[in-house]
Amino acid sequence: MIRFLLNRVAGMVVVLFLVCLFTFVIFFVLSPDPAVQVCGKNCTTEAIDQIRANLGLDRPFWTQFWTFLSGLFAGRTYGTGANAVECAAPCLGYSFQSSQPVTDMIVQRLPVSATVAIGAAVLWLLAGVTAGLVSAVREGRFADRFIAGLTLTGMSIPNYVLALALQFLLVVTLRWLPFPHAVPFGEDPVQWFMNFLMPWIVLAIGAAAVYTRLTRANVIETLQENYVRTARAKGLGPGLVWRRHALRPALTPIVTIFGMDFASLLGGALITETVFGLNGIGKLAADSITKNDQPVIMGVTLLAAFLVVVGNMVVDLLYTAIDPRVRVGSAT
Amino acid sequence: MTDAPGTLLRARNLVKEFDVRGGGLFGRSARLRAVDDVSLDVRRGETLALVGESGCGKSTTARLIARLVDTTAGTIEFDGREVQALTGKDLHAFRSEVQVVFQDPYSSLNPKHTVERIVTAPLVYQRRPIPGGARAYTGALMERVGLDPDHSTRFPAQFSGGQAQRIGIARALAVAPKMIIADEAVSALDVSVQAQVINLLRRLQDEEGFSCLFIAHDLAVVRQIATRVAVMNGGRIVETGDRDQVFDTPKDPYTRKLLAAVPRIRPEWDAARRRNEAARRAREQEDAQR
Amino acid sequence: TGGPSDSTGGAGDDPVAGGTVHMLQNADFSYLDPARGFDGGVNAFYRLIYRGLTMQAAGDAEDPNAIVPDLAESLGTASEDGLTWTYTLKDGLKFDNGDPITAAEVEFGISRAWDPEIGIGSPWLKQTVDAPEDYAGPYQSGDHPGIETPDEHTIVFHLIEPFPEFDNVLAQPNAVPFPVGSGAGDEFINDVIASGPYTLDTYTPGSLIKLVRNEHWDADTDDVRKAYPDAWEFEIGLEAATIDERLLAGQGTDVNAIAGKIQAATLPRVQTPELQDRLIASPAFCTTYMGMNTTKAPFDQVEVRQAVNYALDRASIQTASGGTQLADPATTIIPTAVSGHKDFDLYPSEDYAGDPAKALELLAEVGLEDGFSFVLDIRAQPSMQAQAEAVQEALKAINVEVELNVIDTSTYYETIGTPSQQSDAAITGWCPDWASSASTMVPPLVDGRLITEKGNTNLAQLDDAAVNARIDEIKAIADLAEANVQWGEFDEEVMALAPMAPLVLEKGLFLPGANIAGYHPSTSMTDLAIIGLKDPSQG
Amino acid sequence: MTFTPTELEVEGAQGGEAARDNAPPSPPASGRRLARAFLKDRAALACSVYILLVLLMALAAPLIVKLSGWGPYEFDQSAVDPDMAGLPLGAAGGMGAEHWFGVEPGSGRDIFARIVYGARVSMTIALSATVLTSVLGVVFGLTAGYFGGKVDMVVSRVMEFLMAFPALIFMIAVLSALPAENRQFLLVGVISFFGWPYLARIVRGQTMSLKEREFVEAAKASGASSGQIIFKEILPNLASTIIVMTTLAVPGYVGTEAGLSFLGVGVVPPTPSWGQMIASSVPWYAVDPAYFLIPGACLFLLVLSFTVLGDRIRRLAETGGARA
Amino acid sequence: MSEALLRVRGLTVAFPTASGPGEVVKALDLDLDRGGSLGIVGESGSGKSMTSLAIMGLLPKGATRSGSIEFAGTELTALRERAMRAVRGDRIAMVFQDPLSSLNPYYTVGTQIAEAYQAHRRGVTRRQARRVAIAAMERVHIEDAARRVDHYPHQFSGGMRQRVMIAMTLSMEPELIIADEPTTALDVTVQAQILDLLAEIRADTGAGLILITHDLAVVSEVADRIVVMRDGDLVESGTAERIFTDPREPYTRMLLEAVPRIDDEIGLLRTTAGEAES
Ligand SMILES: Nc1ncnc2c1ncn2[C@@H]1O[C@H](COP(=O)(O)OP(=O)(O)OP(=O)(O)O)[C@@H](O)[C@H]1O
Ligand SMILES: Nc1ncnc2c1ncn2[C@@H]1O[C@H](COP(=O)(O)OP(=O)(O)OP(=O)(O)O)[C@@H](O)[C@H]1O
Ligand SMILES: [Mg+2]
Ligand SMILES: [Mg+2]
Repeated sequence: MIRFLLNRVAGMVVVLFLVCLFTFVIFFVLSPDPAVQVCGKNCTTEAIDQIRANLGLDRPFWTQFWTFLSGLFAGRTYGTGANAVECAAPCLGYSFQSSQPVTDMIVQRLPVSATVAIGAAVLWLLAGVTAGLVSAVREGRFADRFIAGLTLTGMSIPNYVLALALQFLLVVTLRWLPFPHAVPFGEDPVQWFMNFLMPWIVLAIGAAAVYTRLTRANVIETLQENYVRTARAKGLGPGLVWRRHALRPALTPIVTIFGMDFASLLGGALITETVFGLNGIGKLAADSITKNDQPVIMGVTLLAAFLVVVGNMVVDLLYTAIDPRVRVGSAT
Repeated sequence: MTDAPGTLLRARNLVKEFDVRGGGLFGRSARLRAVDDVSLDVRRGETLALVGESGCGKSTTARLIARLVDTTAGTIEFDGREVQALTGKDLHAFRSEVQVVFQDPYSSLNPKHTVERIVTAPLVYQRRPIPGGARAYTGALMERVGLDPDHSTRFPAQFSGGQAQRIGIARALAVAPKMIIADEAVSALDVSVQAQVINLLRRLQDEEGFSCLFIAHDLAVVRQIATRVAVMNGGRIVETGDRDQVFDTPKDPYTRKLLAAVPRIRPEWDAARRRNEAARRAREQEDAQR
Repeated sequence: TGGPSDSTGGAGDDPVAGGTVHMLQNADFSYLDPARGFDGGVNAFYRLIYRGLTMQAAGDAEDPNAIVPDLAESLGTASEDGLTWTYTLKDGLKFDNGDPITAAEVEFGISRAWDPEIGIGSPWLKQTVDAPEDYAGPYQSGDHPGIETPDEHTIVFHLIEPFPEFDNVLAQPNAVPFPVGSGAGDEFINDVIASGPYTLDTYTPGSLIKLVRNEHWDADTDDVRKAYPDAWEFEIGLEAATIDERLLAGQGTDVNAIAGKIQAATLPRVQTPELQDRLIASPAFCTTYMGMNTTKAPFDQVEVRQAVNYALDRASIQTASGGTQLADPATTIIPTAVSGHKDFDLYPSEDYAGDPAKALELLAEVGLEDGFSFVLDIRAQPSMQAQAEAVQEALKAINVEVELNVIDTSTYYETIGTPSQQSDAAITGWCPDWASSASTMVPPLVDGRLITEKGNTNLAQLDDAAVNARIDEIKAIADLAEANVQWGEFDEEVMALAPMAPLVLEKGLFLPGANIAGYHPSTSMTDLAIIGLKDPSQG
Repeated sequence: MTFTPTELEVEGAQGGEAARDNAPPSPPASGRRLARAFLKDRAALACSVYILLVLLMALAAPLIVKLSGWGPYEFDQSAVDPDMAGLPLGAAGGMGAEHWFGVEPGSGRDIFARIVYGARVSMTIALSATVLTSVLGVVFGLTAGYFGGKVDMVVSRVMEFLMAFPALIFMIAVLSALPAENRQFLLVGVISFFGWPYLARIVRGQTMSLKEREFVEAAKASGASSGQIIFKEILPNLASTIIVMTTLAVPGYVGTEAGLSFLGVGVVPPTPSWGQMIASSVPWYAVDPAYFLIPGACLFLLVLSFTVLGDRIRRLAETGGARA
Repeated sequence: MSEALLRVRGLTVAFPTASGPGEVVKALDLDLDRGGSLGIVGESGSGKSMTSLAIMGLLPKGATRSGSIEFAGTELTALRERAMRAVRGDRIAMVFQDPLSSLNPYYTVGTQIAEAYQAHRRGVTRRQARRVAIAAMERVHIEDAARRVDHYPHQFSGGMRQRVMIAMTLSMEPELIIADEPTTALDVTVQAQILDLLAEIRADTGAGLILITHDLAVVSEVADRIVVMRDGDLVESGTAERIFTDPREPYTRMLLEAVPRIDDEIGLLRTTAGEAES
């Protein structure tokens, strides 16, 4: 088990390192000089040089990369003298445009993204798995075909089209829901729920469609398994057979995908958050791209990658808990 | 059967270890010894049967000999050449001299290839001309294994298990091999089909004179086809000997256990049946004569 | 206070004290530090928190472009030679922590503009106040040698050269007091020290800013700011469409909401009498123009530039910019609402639809009647793309092929402001730094001596001796009114050379919430300091 | 494109595969029978017709536009109301004999012509990206799956890395930073760069289980080289997977292109693309719904058609046309 | 002993095919006495499994069955699904061919044995069910049953898995055990053990047994009566002794001939198909 963990962590570190390096290289090559941005509209060449030196931008690539990496673990200081700014570990960089460490900016927005992601995930899991199960046990009948039609539609609506359409319908025309703006749960739970309902739905629909299909396919496949026949031969009722013997094994591959999907959602539902004006990490990314706030884009990219990689690992671990056949550490 | 005396294949002290699990940086390199110090000889024209329970290393031994996997230790000499050292042209030559027939006919035939393509594949891969053209050559081969030559453009799935296994044999024969390794070639087949395939193999062996390494776990079948028998258990060969010696006077306790477990129809029933059969035949003959 | 007010009343109702005004906006403020931020949106915001020696008059003043005293008792007094300006502080000025504001704080705050990393906002202080080459702000170089504080109430500025409009420079957002020693590094963001009527309560970057009253602000010392509401909430990060929808709907607290210009697409929806009542228009202070790079062929030929000016279909560009209610065709550099504007049209056409025939004649003179092609830099922003497409379409009529080079918003100005990266032409807007004068309107666009490697504003890269001399001549005129007349003349002279093609003047339409009063918007800076609610109990 | 089974799942699938191997494989469905089954499937037929229509539209855009009378870039100031922010005159966004699908607010450009030309962009980008990802995915998937060991580790890590990457954020950041010229190539490149691991992963998994099949060993025993085994023995067995995956990938890429154009980093104006049209229609959705609905519906139907088609093809491939 | 436990008359199983319903079991008659054992033999695809599944009412989707199945006086074909569920597992139990795929890999064997027990005994606590499971495992000679009850199927060897399957049927004390090729996947040595175990169980409980296999030698060791099937048809039935000593049908004779015997003379093997071996 320990060995498996170590291996997994090692693989994760490699991937994260690659992500860091790649991101760094790309932004190093592509981005306009950050010093120019710090310098503002009316800037002189000398001032730029000064800023470059202060930020260490004049140093060779590998030195800068190393500084960045070590900043992740040990924190770092930007600039010198009175204008030096502290960036505590884990330092993902410092946004000179909003005068804040990137880590702080991300942490501030994490709650919104987490709310969006968790709500959407709950919704799509519930809807997807239920619809998939119904569809599978009613294979070929009306319910199945109806659900199939829904899922194909759900998969085909681009989420920004859906977001706009929903907003137009539910908020502008019918006025059932308020314009989304994040209200803390503690302040007004009802408002909170109404505000997040649309983003949840928008994010959940596409994924729910995918999960429905996946659940359906998996359940249909497990229903063919010999052990399901065994369960029926034991005289178990259909409820038990479906729930215990067909659904549980069918869900295992879904868990693997779920980890990744959820993690990447946590890392930013860029379009949905932008359309609904929710200040999550996706919105942060979108805003930073518009402002070309390179440290933030990098930070968010790294965070999102980190989440996915960690999500993947958690899934692998979960997998061993869910599927007894995968006995890590012991040869089977 | 004995017109080409001498040893065709000589394997000495074969060892094969597999890495189980492992991989990654911290993987424990546990090794599983699938074949442990196996030595065997196959003489020209004879059939050596390799028996033993599932997982004892029979297939691995066969794959070592066919050079489908590399040995961990030991030497294999085929027709005087060191198999492990072969490369390039020599390896191609070896590939045409040793052919394998696998257990599951469907799995060993590419489902997306036609019979013609399957049967001529060895020649194509070895960049050898196909005598008389692919169609004619395939037709001839199919006839030899008892298949309808008109079916050469069919896919494996369009054949029954027994027929599919014949395609596998035809492929092996395409390069006129000196030795055929039949790895559980009949285990997956129904009794009656099994008999057909065994008869076919035996007939072909008579005609072509190739040697055969016949792997099986059904002792009754083995007895029908083997010249000599090697019994494997846990990666080792526990007993080797002429067929009759192994079946009649097994030396190793494991061989004895194996023999004892074989389910059999009560001999007295069989005897009675034979008597009844004979009587019936006699009666029928009488009727016919009448 | 207050009591129920007439809820059907229009903008004429008077604001009363109390309540919270909500500002809905798409983008976050650039910087909360006035030494860094310098754009219309944030300048208006600074007005609530920071005070300077002088300031622009209230939005409802007779001349809202005028400069009036703020912390200073009166406008500055210049010495004979115009090189020394002296100001006297009022009594009883305090920061939000109760500390008094004295000359030292004013000097300290102003000298922050010289810090290379902080002082990236308005450039005017650095351009006018005398300082040694190597002065790098108070944190690194200490006291500012060009500013004197003989006593607690007196501040003396030494200028590089005479600058009659120096009061305007001190009305810039970066000319505000700061407690001595404060505001370095990242200390600033955690504790904004306000001098104005409000101070920061909550700041969630990109999403929310809450302002509450600064208890130490004394209304008696402030003639301009009314500070009616008790609090401000800036809701940031909303989609433009959402903002308009909320304003249209006016639900809940949105009756107390204000926002920037409405989108063009919203215009057809404000046609009900009730909404028309709320709608407030503001004139344009900026000109949207297409600069033509005179260093590149064929724009090095004046005939070509004139031909482009003739050929442009300003009516379709106007429609692309939101139609007649949101834009006027521009034929001058100085917008109508800016002092010094002179009405002229050197390249007339019927209904502003362009005169391709005349343009082709001009092109024929230089043998380009078969057309040419050029690359036009534009910003990745819908309205500017629409304008560019209209330009592109109009120039097809004179066989000119326009290739659009879309540049991301964030790097746009940097790219076109770098002559080595700039293409043949670019579309952008230009506003005066203060609306009272054209002196900051035309010269930066045409003064050949201002062409720099980076941050260049003279997109045409016009370097004409006569033009340069004329600039110096007008700048030397001490009488501001006379100078403004001259700037208008100058505008026409420049347009004869056609280094650019003015396109449109983009006006603003605003839709404040029904409960908002005292709203006097402007496309350059809306005066937030005089806005209030009609009825604080609503919303 | 969220199908991202992890390694363990692939291993699990292998185990399952082995158990199912005993069943005799169904005969490869004959092309003619599949075609017949396909023709009987009305939904699939409708989808193909729509896709063909869009393809035809894309190919014959200049011709079609000649017929309709308005080019995609032509302004028609007489069709919009300058006093109303350039709102199209007339009902339903200015639809009529002159402008079949109405006009764009502000400029008065013909929406029909822009839809027709937009189809060009959408199809070109989606199809090229599909071809590129398929080639990359198949080659890397096959290589990693077949050779295993170090090769597999490297390829898998790269795939893991690419899949971990927040592709959308990254695409936007990169596209907005890169110069606008050759945007279409860039789009294809960037989409493919992040897209191939999804196919590769599946191809790799299947290759890993296929290479355990005895026919691979038989080929080896017949003297086949690795290249021959990969491309002659294994690849044909992946055909249906690849076909299905690619048909399912096309709608994804159509959507991605539209999404990127929606976010303003797609095709360069004035070139129309459906995503760009939807994006510019956003502010107008309340006053000129047709402007939003037409490209929205075209895009939705295209994605739906490809999805349904992919779905049907998958089912046909699985059942061998036995059930339509 | 002579009381009929199972009486099948005219059992027909059909699958819909492109060309009308295809019958895979055709008008089959079977009889089994209480405590008796019946062997069903036939080559692959002859309809053996479909027969057993038809009795259990577990035919795959799309299959239709007709005819009469009378079990201990009850007509099973007339029972509703709910009533049939009460019969399944409790009174008729089934052991399937592939023990690994027939056990759910996600649950411990104990859970799976207990589950059957709980399904048929109302109000049984988990603990009781577990004790039953352990007892059943002990009865099939799994050593250390109390510990192994918490293991997962993959942690057992093939033979032990098959024992678990048998233990599952045992816990309910069924009147009839149907074993569909219970030893096909196993080695000869293990096969012998399982056959012994089945015989032992039968002797203990007096349950009836239907043993389905294609291996004639195996039935000869276990069954009293034998039914030979081919292509869904019943070819011949009778006591084991009669079938083995005096097969009347040519097909049965050929089948018997084709079985390779360990003590046969060496020579050309006989085949059923009798196709020309050119
Ligand atoms: N590629 C491999 N990696 C790891 N272990 C292997 C590999 N191939 C075979 N083994 C192991 O080697 C041992 C011998 O396997 P082999 O296939 O030779 O047995 P066998 O006698 O042919 O059995 P069977 O009768 O089931 O075919 C088994 O324990 C098997 O699990
Ligand atoms: N789901 C199904 N749909 C259509 N035909 C089926 C289905 N299941 C089985 N069959 C057919 O029914 C016939 C009888 O199958 P069955 O499984 O009973 O054979 P069997 O005698 O048990 O063979 P084996 O020894 O291979 O298990 C076969 O011809 C088979 O093809
Ligand atoms: Mg083997
Ligand atoms: Mg069966």
